[in-house]
Amino acid sequence: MKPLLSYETIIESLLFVVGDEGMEVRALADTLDISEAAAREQLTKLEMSFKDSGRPFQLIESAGVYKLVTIPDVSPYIQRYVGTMAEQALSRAAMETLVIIAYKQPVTRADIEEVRGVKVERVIHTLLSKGLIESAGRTKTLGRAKLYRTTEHFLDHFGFNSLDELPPLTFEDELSDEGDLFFAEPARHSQDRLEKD
Amino acid sequence: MKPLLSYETIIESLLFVVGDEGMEVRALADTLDISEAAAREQLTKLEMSFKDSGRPFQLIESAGVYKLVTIPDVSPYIQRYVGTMAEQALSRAAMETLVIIAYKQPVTRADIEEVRGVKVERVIHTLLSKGLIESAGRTKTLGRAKLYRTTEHFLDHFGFNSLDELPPLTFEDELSDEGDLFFAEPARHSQDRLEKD
Amino acid sequence: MEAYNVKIDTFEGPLDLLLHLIGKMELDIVDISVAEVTDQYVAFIRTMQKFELDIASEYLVMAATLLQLKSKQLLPPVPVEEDDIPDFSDEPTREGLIRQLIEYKAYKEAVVFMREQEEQRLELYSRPGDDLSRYMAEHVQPYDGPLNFSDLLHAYSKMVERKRWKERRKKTITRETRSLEEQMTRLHDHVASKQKTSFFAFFEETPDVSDLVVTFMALLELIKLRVVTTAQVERDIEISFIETSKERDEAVAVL
Repeated sequence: MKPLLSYETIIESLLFVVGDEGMEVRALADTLDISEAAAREQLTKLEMSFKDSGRPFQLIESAGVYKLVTIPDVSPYIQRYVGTMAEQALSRAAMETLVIIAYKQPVTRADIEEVRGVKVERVIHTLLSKGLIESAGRTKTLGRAKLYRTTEHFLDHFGFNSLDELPPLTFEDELSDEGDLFFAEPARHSQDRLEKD
Repeated sequence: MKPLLSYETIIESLLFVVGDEGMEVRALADTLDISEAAAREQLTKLEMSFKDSGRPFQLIESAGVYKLVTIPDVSPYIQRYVGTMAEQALSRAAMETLVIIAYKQPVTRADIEEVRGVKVERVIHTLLSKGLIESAGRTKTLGRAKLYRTTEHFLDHFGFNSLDELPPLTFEDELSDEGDLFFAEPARHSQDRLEKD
Repeated sequence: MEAYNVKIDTFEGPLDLLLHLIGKMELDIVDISVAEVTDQYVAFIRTMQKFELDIASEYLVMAATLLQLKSKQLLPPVPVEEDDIPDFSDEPTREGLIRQLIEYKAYKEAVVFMREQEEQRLELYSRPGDDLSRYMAEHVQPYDGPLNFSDLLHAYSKMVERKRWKERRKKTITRETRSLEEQMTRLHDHVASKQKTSFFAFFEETPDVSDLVVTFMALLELIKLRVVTTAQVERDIEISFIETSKERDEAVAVL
């Protein structure tokens, strides 16, 4: 006869097989035929038992999806085994662009370019390819520019549970909006003169 | 590195991370800086401790490669879990395969296997049965391999009007890498041609 | 002019460069002198050009904008009739530039925070999920699940990452052939514990060529140091430990 398996054991094995795809509480509850609240409770119990028994795992939650991951203590060994992991980190350009999208979403390419002062077409493709952003329709205004927003993978990449966890932006001394007191008109021609100097 | 972690703990986390690919004893020995004999001994110890503590895992070895897998007792639960998910999610394998077909179509099974590095017969069957791909004749070359392409239903489901709307796939370091990224540009010319015909 | 040893690709665009220059001048963004900032910026760009570095057009556009702002500041306003004033809302202004810098700086600070978050998250490893299709029942019905296309792309990008891991790991492993010193230590300990053994018995698995070479060299060193003696036995070498031999550390230290 088969030995009885505890919820904890079953949950651990399920989290193991789904790996980085993670598991929704709802699906877990359905599988075990218990309520979502009870499923959450079991997840907490499992997490505690990892801690108590000194096992190298922990649970993380992102956008309602639970994943089993290793604890930071073992990461030096994992890195040693697989080689450097630097490649997984986003490039500076990708990071800047992604952060702007995260805060301003939904946002057009032109909006991002205005903030960064550089073209971002290629970076946007990279972020789309990595599933970190997705398109979110088009603006209603003339031109009907494409809009972008972040995805759930964005949350997971940074270990957030929801967008609410982004800290507010801090702006250095807000400018008074009195407009431009200095110049009635820009002197276009002077630029040519300077360049001849 | 923290010396407080036991070999067992480290090995368990490494076996977890490598997943289906498994781990060679030699690589493990190198990572832990112990002899291969000692590494084997630790693996045996780990296996014993799974049994003793009633945890749902076991080690399997094949040609010097060790893999961590779930014990048969939990498979009814995995089956049940997959059952609750069947309507909703595609497996990771199915998703990867679908992306490859979407961008490389029409494509043979061998082409896909080359990119993914594993057999895809089963996954193709799943995608066919879900109406996401369909067969697209056979290659003209020797062997006359079956070709696959995505369906109208695929476009509908993901909200595209045509294949031209798929975002271009780019990865930042594609140039420096081996040629696994065949698609800086999606190969949709054949499709265009078909549509004009 | 100051010698710049920062390359232009250190910066994520003209605003980043401007912030850097303003920081170096120890100015508050809101108090910047357009003339001074412009001089610094233009000087930087010229230096980069002297080094024959490719400068992205965005940097040059910013230079032109700054020069325009500076010249506006130097020239008295030209009196014009109301009706002649075209719409200058797109023209650069000092305030506009400052506002842009303030906004950009706020995002740059957010990037620092996000980078920390990313680093912490990257320390936590998951595993690729198992292929669960063998558990699936046969369905023949159109797929109607909740997946987005971004989910597919994400899965694919994970696969690319995994392949790169694998490649890298292969390279790392082959590169890490043991050093002569390490192998001397291992061989010393091995023979010392067995007293008598053979060359091929030392290997637990079939050695590759570089393993063989390094181990053989280690053996020669140990013979030279009178730690071991050897004798040819058919196609193997018998190795015997010499009781009065040097300690391990001493032996290796001669290298």
